[in-house]
Amino acid sequence: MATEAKRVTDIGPPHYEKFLHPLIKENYGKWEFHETLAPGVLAHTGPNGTIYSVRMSSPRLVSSNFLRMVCDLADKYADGYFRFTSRNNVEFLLANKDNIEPLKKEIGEKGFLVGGTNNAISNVVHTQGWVHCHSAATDASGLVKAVMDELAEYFTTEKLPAKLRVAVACCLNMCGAVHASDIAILGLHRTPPRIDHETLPNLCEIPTTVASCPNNAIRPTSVEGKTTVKVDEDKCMYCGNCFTVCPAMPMADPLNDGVSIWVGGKISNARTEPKFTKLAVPFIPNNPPRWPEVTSKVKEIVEVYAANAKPFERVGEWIERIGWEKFFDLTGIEFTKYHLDDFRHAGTTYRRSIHNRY
Amino acid sequence: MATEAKRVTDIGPPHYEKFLHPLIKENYGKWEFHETLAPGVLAHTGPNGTIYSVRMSSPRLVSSNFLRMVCDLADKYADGYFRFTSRNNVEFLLANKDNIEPLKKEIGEKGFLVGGTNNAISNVVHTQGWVHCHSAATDASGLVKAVMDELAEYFTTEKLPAKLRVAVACCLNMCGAVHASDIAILGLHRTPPRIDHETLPNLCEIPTTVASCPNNAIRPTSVEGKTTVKVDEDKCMYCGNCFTVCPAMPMADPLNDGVSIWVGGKISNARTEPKFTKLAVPFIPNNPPRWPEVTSKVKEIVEVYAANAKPFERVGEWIERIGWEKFFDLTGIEFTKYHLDDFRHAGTTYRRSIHNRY
Amino acid sequence: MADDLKIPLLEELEKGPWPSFVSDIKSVADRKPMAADLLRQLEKSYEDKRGYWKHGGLVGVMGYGGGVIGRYSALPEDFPGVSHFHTVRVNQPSGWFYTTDALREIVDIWDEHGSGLFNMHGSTGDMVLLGTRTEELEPTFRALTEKGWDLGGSGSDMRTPSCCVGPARCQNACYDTMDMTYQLTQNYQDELHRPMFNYKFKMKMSGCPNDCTAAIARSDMAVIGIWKDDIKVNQEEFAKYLDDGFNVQEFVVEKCPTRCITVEGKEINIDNSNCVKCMHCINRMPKALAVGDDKGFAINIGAKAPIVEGALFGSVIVPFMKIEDGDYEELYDFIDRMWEFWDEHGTARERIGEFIERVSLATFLEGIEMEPSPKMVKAPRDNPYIFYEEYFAEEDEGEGEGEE
Amino acid sequence: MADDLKIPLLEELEKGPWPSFVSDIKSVADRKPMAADLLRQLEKSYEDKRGYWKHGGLVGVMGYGGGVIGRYSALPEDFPGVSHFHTVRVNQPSGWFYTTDALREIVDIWDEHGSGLFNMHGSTGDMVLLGTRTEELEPTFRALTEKGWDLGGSGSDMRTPSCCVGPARCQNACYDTMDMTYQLTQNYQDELHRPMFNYKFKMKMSGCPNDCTAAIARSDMAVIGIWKDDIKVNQEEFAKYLDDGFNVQEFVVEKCPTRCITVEGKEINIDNSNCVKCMHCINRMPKALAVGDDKGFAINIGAKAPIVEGALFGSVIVPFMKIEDGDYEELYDFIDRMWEFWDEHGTARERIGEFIERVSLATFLEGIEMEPSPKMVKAPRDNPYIFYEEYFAEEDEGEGEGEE
Ligand code: SRM
Ligand code: SRM
Ligand code: SRM
Ligand code: SRM
Ligand code: SF4
Ligand code: SF4
Ligand code: SF4
Ligand code: SF4
Ligand code: SF4
Ligand code: SF4
Ligand code: SF4
Ligand code: SF4
Repeated sequence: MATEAKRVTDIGPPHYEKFLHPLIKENYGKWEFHETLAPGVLAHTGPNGTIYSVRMSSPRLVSSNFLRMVCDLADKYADGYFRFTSRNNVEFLLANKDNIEPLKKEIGEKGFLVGGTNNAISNVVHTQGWVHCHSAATDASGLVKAVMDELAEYFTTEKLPAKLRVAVACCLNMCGAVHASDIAILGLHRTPPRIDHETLPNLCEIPTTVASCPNNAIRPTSVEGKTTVKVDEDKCMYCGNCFTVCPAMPMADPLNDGVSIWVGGKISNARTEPKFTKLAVPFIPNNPPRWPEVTSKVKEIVEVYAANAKPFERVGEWIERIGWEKFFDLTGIEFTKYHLDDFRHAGTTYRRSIHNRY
Repeated sequence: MATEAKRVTDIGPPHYEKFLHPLIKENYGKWEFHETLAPGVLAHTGPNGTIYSVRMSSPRLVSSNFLRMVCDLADKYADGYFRFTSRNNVEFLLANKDNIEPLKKEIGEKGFLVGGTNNAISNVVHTQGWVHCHSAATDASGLVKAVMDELAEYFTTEKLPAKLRVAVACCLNMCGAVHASDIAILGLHRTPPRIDHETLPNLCEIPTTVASCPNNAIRPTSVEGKTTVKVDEDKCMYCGNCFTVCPAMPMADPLNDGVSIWVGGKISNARTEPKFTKLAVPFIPNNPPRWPEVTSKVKEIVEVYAANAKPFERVGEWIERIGWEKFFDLTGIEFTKYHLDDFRHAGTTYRRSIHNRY
Repeated sequence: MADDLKIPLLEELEKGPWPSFVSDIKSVADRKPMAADLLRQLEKSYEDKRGYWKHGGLVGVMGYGGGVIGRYSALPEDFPGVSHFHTVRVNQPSGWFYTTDALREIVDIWDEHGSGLFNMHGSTGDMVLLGTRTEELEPTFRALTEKGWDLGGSGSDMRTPSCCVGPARCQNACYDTMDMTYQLTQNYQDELHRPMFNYKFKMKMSGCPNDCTAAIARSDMAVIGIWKDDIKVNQEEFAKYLDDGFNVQEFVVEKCPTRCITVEGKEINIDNSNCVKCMHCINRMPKALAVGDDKGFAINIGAKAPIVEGALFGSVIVPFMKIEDGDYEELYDFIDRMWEFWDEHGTARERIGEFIERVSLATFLEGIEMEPSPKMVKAPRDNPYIFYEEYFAEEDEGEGEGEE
Repeated sequence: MADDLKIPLLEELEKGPWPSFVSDIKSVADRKPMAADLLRQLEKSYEDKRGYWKHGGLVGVMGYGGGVIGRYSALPEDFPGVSHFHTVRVNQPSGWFYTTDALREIVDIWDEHGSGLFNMHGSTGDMVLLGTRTEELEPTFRALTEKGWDLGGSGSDMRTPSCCVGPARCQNACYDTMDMTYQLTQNYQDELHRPMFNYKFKMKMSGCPNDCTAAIARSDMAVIGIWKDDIKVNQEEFAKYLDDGFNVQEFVVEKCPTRCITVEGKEINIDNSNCVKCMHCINRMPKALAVGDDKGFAINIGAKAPIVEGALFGSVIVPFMKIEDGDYEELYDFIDRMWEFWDEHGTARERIGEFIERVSLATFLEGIEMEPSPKMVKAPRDNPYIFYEEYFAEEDEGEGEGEE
């Protein structure tokens, strides 16, 4: 117990200043403008000089080997300074312009890509999946890898009409940006929770479990003399909230779990207000390791967008210009009753005008 | 009972063809274009000639004397043909262009106005008020007269930026177009229904009465041994739906009934989709016979609109261009908590972006 | 009689440029005690700032459930002329067209049997004969039917359909609003006169998206004209607008909601695949532009005022339909299916718009056997709460689709 | 050891141009049995199409309620390496800046105490150390704190705040996102480490409306930079864009949401009173245009993912605020009032955005003592269901305003 005295808590993160390149400190808050030198290479200029950022892809789920390699590169080319972006790319921060090309070369040799800036697909914001989460209806890392293998050329170039943000989440909790992405891939369950009447009475508080259901599908019941719950299957919309609250109501169902595709969300306020992502493909069964039906559908959407949108038009802005019907036509995706909203504010999504394209 | 044999029912309205001017019959469905010759005077041309429509104001609540006068004018100038518009104006249908001016002159002499076309205020769509309805929180005909006395010049000219549609309704039932008008005046109650516990048990079905409340403010209760209802005053939003269902729950309250003003609704699909009217002034007490506070506020809104909107911009389109904050600034109307929606889809009205004018 | 009217407050409303309903009512008050007492009771309302009408009772004409609104004064002793003051809703002709002969007949009937006062017209579209006694209702009805007129709707029935002037005087009409209104009214006489629905059901026919009857805001069924092909362009006339100095760029091009218009030299070019049929360019340049040839209508269902769940505009249920050779069967069939489903699953005082919101559009479409279309929504759902109906069962071994 | 990995399905994911997490994990599998068993269990998931993790238990470090997510394999006999597989959330530095020295220290710690696997970074912003055994949690924590690192949030607490690069490398930053993130994190250490809220509470700081941290979609409190005065214009640089053939008309003027930009000759003119600070013009021409001088931030409250009432973007609660002389009191005060009101009136598992929707914006503003502003809404209410609080009582004789 000798060490206990030394135990410190609540110190918070280290102060960021320790980690800033001297050139950044000098220009801190005084930057004047930025330029793009090449896909993945940005130059930010302030009164005290220019810092060069070289952006490298990362699978996000990484090992200590990967991080050591990043450190080695940063030491070699960036005076030991680097950062990660809000989309999990690595950014090497270079004071010396001459280091750009050698760094890019070495990144390439190590099997990584430089890009993700401007009118490109950047890294995919994603979640834990079968790698770590009990809630997952699909894997996340595998889906990202499979999809980005198809779309890598749009990471290393800037030939899309605008930024294109892809997100993957493995269940409806949507730990990430699924609800506001240009294209989102969402794992989902399609069957109600199965109830383990053996363990439920001990594991879960009945009122909390009942209250967890947004659609009032859960009712208390009694099985073999013990109070447990039952689910009105007609009311269950497979959200999994009950499982989050009560472990005895698992959702996983290999036959029926799978993936949906969503389009047209955005976050920035540029031009149009932030938009939610809307349903495109309601369901594709899980088909690991490469989910070919998902990757080809996503790729198709990207290609149709690339071919049809105008410059600086995000996916959602493009669809709104041409109309949703045209989007379904162009991508060959079937419009079904599942696309019609039936949740809380469904009525606000019905078309209440005569504005329509014929 | 002799006449009973002759009693006919379900014959429906007469066939409209009987009432069409011969020139209209000849051009029926073949019209090519129309022109405006003067405010209130339209010329529609088809392959078989031109028909001239002269539009005359009407208070809508009219007597047999008024209608006989209209018939006389139609006989004299319009071969006995005329119609009413969807906003309750009279339209004389003239084959002879030369009759236009004499007709206009005689209309003027009789104290009526010609106008209401194109970028004008047309007649006010309104309701029964204290003239006939048990539900009214204000009078309708009187408000219309008082308001239109102030705005008559905008009926006889076309100098507004666009069409301006005004509506008046005397209670939340909104028998008319209040919820989709450029400017609307709405009578409202501000206190919960009073309950006549004597008559209620005989007059009203308790479950129906309880169910009538959109906000679940009504509960069954017992008063002196009889089942009646009580109202949770904190939940009551004075909608009057209970009174419609149960006469023993009157709403009228001279001290607290009054008028609200709403702006920015529209119906046509021209340019923008139809829009609901939004709250401008939450409450002005009834001040008959001329409601001066109401008329001056409405007039002020119209003048500010006239001075600031661009051509062909309806009130709602103008406000959306300049922003609601500017509208409140320009009109000097105070923005209060009452303007913040708190009904069903209130959350959809909150500003969920950074788009804002500073 | 009018001499002892004593209505100083109301007389304030005789001043000013706008026609005065007070002066007009006064003009018949001499010969119509009902009109005089109406003014007197209204004067008292103006003094006291409240109405004096009692909740309507059940009055009407034999065999009809609708068409009459019962009304009684709350102060019958003070104002005996309006102790009864029921209104009679007379079904107006399509487009509110009249001849002087026809209208005079009605005026005579009402001068004889009622107050001699009217609403021309009521907000739903009826000719409203304003105020009479219970015992005059049946005679009024007989006199009206003799001249070829019938009553309109009230209560939980189909309400009197109404329409814009349409093909009778408008180049924009994409279908025959006048005829449709007449046919629908005749076809559904029973539904109009005998309230059997969950609640009222209104129909309004507008010939084009300008929607001059406010159908999309005020009718459970809004039939609004539309075309599918290209806007018709007369380039010569278009050039004249330019030559006349009309600011096409600012007033038309920049106001097109989908910016699908371009002007090159003196030619106008419209990307019709992206035109949403808003009418604005046609409205501004009626000599140069006109609706297309492949005309018909959209049907938007569910508009209503706020009571009780909030106001609704009608939402697209039929994106496009057309009447060919005067055959309305497809439309009747659609209406019948809709009513049947609403009738069976709706609740009392639930308008069809609120019903659809409650059961969901998908359920409604299934119930009336229609296919979903992106034309029916602003956008697909953004929440992931999808009720999947097909799923695999264990015994399928992942092959076929299971039963629900 | 990696020799007997047998993960043919996963190995399919070693092909292709995008970096492979499988190859990377494999690279440590030799020395890290946890990593090897993670791959094996994942392979089984790929075979069976389902996850094999059990619902988390209550694990953590002493005195903290958050920062660790407990996780156990459902098949511990088959995959003993991951029988425990808890994650440790380490509070990242502002803007995710590192030096190689600092990061190597963390890597060493995790190679010693955990799986050697990471999420760089988690979706909330933390450095996620992925997978270790319960008994390693406390030693990991000690090793981390020794090097100056602390844990982030999890459970119903304040979650780890995060921010965009802001003033550290961006000319658009309207306030110091890096400093605010640091200050907030330090000021609320207790709220971060000891869950006592109704539910989680996330904060994200973006320096301008481009919102590079997705704050408006993913944080209960989105602090987004904004300016109040005019956009700064460098006309010379603007002329260069034109000269370089950049299509200003199509790519900027026509894309401005309020069309408040005009170009005359080689000069750009902005009607700043109608600019909604969308950033688009500045984004397109960063050398010619820049955010104004009167800088600060807006605070949008309530963003969240769909569970349970549907996804929400944050809504404007503070239209404008600024930090002067590094004094955060006004901001802390706002946060404290907000938490207090939510704490008192919210229910368990009710995010603040859902709470505001339930009690209404007006009530929320009153509860936290803020004045309503049109800047907080898209538009005023369109329904007439207003809860009037002031009214006249009989005894007022129509004079004063009554009490509620
Ligand atoms: C580095 C990073 C901030 C950070 O602290 O990590 C960043 C940095 C910049 N962003 Fe961003 N953004 C970053 C995430 C975002 C996000 C968040 C996200 O993707 O989850 C958004 C919102 C996305 C959305 O709207 O869905 C975002 C929306 C923007 C926009 C608006 C784009 C638009 O037109 O909608 C701009 C302006 C532009 O690029 O024209 C912008 C502009 C920029 C600029 C040009 C700002 C500057 O002058 O330095 C930076 C380089 C942009 C580039 O990559 O093209 N940044 N930017 C993030 C890089 C993520 C990555 O690795 O790709
Ligand atoms: C006569 C009437 C139809 C009828 O069957 O009775 C009618 C007739 C015409 N309307 Fe209308 N509209 C009539 C009620 C309406 C209504 C309904 C209402 O006001 O309740 C609307 C929807 C109003 C709204 O949006 O809130 C309406 C929205 C329009 C519009 C769209 C205006 C806009 O830009 O938003 C046009 C086009 C235009 O004027 O540019 C239009 C155009 C026309 C034209 C020019 C059509 C034509 O070529 O013949 C007609 C003369 C217009 C004028 O008065 O300026 N009509 N028009 C109605 C006259 C009412 C009156 O007495 O004033
Ligand atoms: C006479 C008329 C007003 C007028 O001055 O023109 C009228 C008068 C009444 N309406 Fe209406 N409504 C009239 C058109 C409308 C309209 C407009 C329309 O039809 O285009 C509406 C809004 C559209 C709609 O239907 O939603 C309308 C929405 C209501 C409502 C609210 C219905 C709702 O679902 O929101 C009620 C309440 C009810 O049904 O119990 C109502 C109820 C009433 C009652 C029957 C009052 C009641 O509580 O029973 C009123 C009888 C007044 C009287 O003493 O004569 N009236 N009512 C209109 C019918 C005349 C006609 O047949 O032509
Ligand atoms: C690790 C992380 C995903 C990742 O791969 O990066 C994560 C993982 C989990 N999230 Fe999350 N969430 C993570 C960021 C998010 C985000 C994004 C964000 O913070 O920007 C969201 C959406 C934004 C939001 O908060 O609404 C998010 C929305 C949820 C929800 C739904 C909450 C809601 O109100 O809608 C849940 C369910 C819950 O709270 O019970 C949840 C629950 C969970 C749990 C704890 C699962 C559970 O049911 O208890 C996951 C643990 C997974 C595991 O095994 O490690 N997670 N979660 C992210 C946290 C890492 C970090 O600290 O940096
Ligand atoms: S999205 Fe769902 S499955 Fe994926 S990490 Fe979050 S809670 Fe777990
Ligand atoms: S999955 Fe969701 S909808 Fe279904 S029972 Fe559980 S909480 Fe309710
Ligand atoms: S709006 Fe209200 S008060 Fe006026 S007529 Fe209609 S129901 Fe009666
Ligand atoms: S007035 Fe409306 S809210 Fe109030 S009790 Fe009656 S029905 Fe309910
Ligand atoms: S709705 Fe269209 S067709 Fe009918 S009158 Fe108006 S403009 Fe003409
Ligand atoms: S009708 Fe409307 S949408 Fe179509 S081209 Fe004309 S202005 Fe544009
Ligand atoms: S949010 Fe604005 S300030 Fe922050 S990095 Fe993005 S562009 Fe720069
Ligand atoms: S910031 Fe946006 S709204 Fe403002 S002028 Fe530029 S483009 Fe227009």
